[in-house]
Amino acid sequence: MSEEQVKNLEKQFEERIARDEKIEPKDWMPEKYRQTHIRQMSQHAHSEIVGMLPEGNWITRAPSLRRKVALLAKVQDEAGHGLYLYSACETLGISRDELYEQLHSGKAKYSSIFNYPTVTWADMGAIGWLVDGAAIINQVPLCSTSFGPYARAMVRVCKEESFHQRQGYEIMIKLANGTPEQKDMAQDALNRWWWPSLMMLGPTDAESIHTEQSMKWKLKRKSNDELRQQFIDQTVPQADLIGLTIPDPDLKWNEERQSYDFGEINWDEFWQVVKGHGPMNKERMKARVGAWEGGEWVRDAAMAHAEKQQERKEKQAV
Amino acid sequence: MSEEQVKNLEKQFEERIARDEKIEPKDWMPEKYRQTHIRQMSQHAHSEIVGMLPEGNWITRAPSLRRKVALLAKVQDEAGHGLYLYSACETLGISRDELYEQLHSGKAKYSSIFNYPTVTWADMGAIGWLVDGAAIINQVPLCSTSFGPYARAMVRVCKEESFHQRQGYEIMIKLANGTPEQKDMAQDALNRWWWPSLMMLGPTDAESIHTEQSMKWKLKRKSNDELRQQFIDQTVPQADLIGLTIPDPDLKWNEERQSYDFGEINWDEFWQVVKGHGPMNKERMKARVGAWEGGEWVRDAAMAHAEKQQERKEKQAV
Amino acid sequence: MKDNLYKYILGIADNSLILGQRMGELCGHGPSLETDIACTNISLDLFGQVRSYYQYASKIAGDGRTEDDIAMLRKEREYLNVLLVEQPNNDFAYTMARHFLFDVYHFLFLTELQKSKDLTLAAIATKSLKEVSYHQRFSSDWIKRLGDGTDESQQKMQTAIDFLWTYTDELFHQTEADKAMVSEGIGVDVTKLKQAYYSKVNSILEESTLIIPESKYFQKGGKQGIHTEHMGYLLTELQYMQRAYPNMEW
Amino acid sequence: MKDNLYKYILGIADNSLILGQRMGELCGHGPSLETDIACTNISLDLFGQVRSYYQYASKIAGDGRTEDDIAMLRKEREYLNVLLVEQPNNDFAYTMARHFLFDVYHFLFLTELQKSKDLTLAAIATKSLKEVSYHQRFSSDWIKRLGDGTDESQQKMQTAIDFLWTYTDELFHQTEADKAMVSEGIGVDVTKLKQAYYSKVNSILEESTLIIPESKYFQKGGKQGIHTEHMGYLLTELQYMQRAYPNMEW
Repeated sequence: MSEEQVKNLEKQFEERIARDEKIEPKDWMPEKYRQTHIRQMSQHAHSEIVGMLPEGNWITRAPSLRRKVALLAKVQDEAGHGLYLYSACETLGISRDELYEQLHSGKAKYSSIFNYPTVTWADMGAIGWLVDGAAIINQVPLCSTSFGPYARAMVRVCKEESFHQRQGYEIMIKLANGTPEQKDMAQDALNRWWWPSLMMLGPTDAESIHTEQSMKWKLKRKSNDELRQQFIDQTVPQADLIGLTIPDPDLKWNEERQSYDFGEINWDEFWQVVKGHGPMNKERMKARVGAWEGGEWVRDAAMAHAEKQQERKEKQAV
Repeated sequence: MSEEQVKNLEKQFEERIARDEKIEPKDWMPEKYRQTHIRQMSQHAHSEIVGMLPEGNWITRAPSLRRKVALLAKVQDEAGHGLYLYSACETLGISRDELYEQLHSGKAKYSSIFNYPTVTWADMGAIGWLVDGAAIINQVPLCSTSFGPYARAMVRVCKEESFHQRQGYEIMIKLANGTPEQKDMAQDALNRWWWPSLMMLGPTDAESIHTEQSMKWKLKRKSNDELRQQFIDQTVPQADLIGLTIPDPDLKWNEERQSYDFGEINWDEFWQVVKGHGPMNKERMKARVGAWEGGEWVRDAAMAHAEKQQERKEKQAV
Repeated sequence: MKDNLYKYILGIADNSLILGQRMGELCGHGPSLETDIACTNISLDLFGQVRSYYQYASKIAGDGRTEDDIAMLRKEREYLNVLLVEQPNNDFAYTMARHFLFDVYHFLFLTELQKSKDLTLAAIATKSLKEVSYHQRFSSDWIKRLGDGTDESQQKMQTAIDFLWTYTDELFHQTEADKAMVSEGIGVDVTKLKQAYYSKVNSILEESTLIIPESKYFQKGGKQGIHTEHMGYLLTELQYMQRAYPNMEW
Repeated sequence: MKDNLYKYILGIADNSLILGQRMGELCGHGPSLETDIACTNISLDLFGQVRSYYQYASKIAGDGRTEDDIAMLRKEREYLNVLLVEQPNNDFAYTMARHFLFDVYHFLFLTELQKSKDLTLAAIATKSLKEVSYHQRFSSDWIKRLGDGTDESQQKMQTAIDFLWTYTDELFHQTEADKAMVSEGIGVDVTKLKQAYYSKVNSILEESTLIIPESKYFQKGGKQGIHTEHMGYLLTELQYMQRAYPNMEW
């Protein structure tokens, strides 16, 4: 293709997006669009999969059968999200094995929040309430992103996430209204998850890359700082409602902005965790790589069995 | 050596034993004596080592620090017994590796009692009281057996075992005098360990092999049935004293014999367990073989390191 | 009667509880995302069943104990599950073999339990049967895949089947509560399921090119609350929160 | 003062408790009978120390809680051990590396604690020091054997050291209780041990032909009761009997 032809295609492509048309896998797209989507969608998929671990940590110890069932269902949903996000990636011509390889080698990232340990049962509440809460704020705009498979996956993901978020908040309500020990447990979880949740919404705009292009492709509609403010403004009243205290002495309602002012985020910690030195980075990768390598003989067997079955069928057909 | 010379040596050998002289590793001995001692001492050693597992099972869950310390010390003693019994075997020209190989392949036996699971904390009491109790009855006569290293090892073993036995009984006393739950736990343990402990003293005399020869070599002084009777007569009053009931409806004091009559032993169960089909046979072997195979690289490294050190020393000497 | 019914329900429920707990351990650690989802789903089904049973048991007991009290606050010696379901997830072959050997029984059992005169139990059975039918398909498929897969997988599956085989016979042991409930037309006579069980199991093993074990010796004890040494550790986790924070709501 | 002393004792005791528990897990599963005996012995030493500390803590608290209550009935967030000691026995290299990295600290710490104005602590330190001197020799020897052994053992030991290294820095963090006790002449200023620690550790690693890790990033949290996910499981076992059978004597 001549350079001009490419330019022309690119123009048409950008116009389609501007008209809010969906891009489908078979459509022509710029290589950078493809790569950016693989990167973002797989990062999202990996986050779902790695995100199963901190919650999976409490399945065997859930305090009641009802909570155990709900937690299992939630973790299953996350695996499901992972599954259709990987599928969406695969429509762009990359295999699941390649995606796993990127995760396991550290080339691909996943949400840093999952590198914190789940220390008490209340963390199941805090994760649902705060982490899923922040995730929704990140993801809702993606329901109308330009790439069709991603947008459609996001509609389903957001619906389920919002259920998880309510479920998490409900755990916190129960604890906050419980015995003093339970209330302490809830407050402690909020203390530990608050700042990492704020960091989840990404580096400050000043340090954020990819933003302009992403805006154009509708991969992003608001800046990280705007999303963070939205999250805070939404969450603080929820904490107030159940009598928990946000662990930020600088947090204050700003009448003028009609928004909360808040304290400084420890970006050193953020970058330490992103770079692989968070409390649980090594353990998370060990668990994922361990599952993958330990399961190789199983996948090989399934493949071998399928081939044998196929051969038998063919022989019978002869 | 001529046949006559051998006969002569054998005669002298038997006379030495009859005079209560100790046979030492460097002394001449009939091959069968050597083999019998390797078999019995290694079986004894293996029993100590495998016997660490059912008790080891409660170390992390011991109910108090005092009990945890005592249990650790006991298990350590058992490892120590294993160690000097293996050493005694080695004096007869067999290596520890060969002995392990016999254990792991199932060629060598160990006491069947260790193929029962330790289900509750009270089992730590019952094992000390009953299993060590029965072991002592088996072993005390061995303190004056003919083979010197075995006899000397047994003196030490018996001293420690008798400490363990008291310690076990003391656990039972505490439980029997405790809450109803604790008393139930103690009774339940006695119910489960009583019959296996009786079986520990070996098959009935009618089915027992090796006995005559063993008597001559002082490897045995009383028959299995005599030892069993001794164990029962000694243990029943101990149970009475702390208000526990021996789980045998046929148990009755026989005024004439000045001994207890007791019910029939389920020898089918005995043979099932001896043949490797007890509740924990597979698990015990899996644990031992797993430790051995899993530790191979460690032992190899230790060897390699020692060789390197040796080489360095030699080089320096040059 | 009440006491026997209560014990009878526990005998059923505890199997699903302990098996569900074992499956729950795997979450996020399975050999593929699809198996992770399936195992989590199976665990979920089992805990769902468990809740119905214990809620009913709680009603029968009528002493104020809730489903959670019954599930999580008994002593080890009071759990009545068969030894099979408490066996650990040594590897995926063990996990699937354990499940398969239980599923075939579970399916036959629930099919009969549907006819119980006790309408609550019959209703739980009917609801559960659909789920268990899927479990059985899932685990049977994996027996076939691993049995008739690679040499390595075949060997691993054979090892698992051989190991777990000795725990199958206990499924067909009748307890006192069983006998009482059978005579009331409430319980299932498990002794009558044995033939259909081994016939089904054997046919799948054969199809999977696996050798049917020939052991004459079997293990038992679970139904009397005498468990293997694995059970205690499973319970430390299952019960931790209820023990550490007694009498609280979650 | 009382509160700080109590916390200070727990900070010391919890390290030995959790490490002792980890060593106790290995009983009967070590690579050789000799190491089994040594590991059991070390566990025994540690629990012995633990009892002295908690008995003293119990006296200081003066609220009727016994050594066992303090050892086994706290919530996870109330255990103050460093993260290092709770790391699991992944393999024998991890076990020995964890022990070594703690022993070198432990030895330096107790040497200083002997000079404490608190005579009980000083006496426990003196008694423990003999034991810990043996622990340090034992674990150092294994670092050398495995580091300078075969290629496989060297690689395993290097992996273990690399993994555990990030938990070493926390040993030298001062808590509020630390500061208060240092100012009273009771506590040890751990910040002053750091140099001697790394100098000793590094020299052993070098002698063992191992690479000294160069991480700039370290983990912390244990001293504030924020533990890794391994801790919860360790506690389910440690606490099981005390939780399941409350207020009983054993």
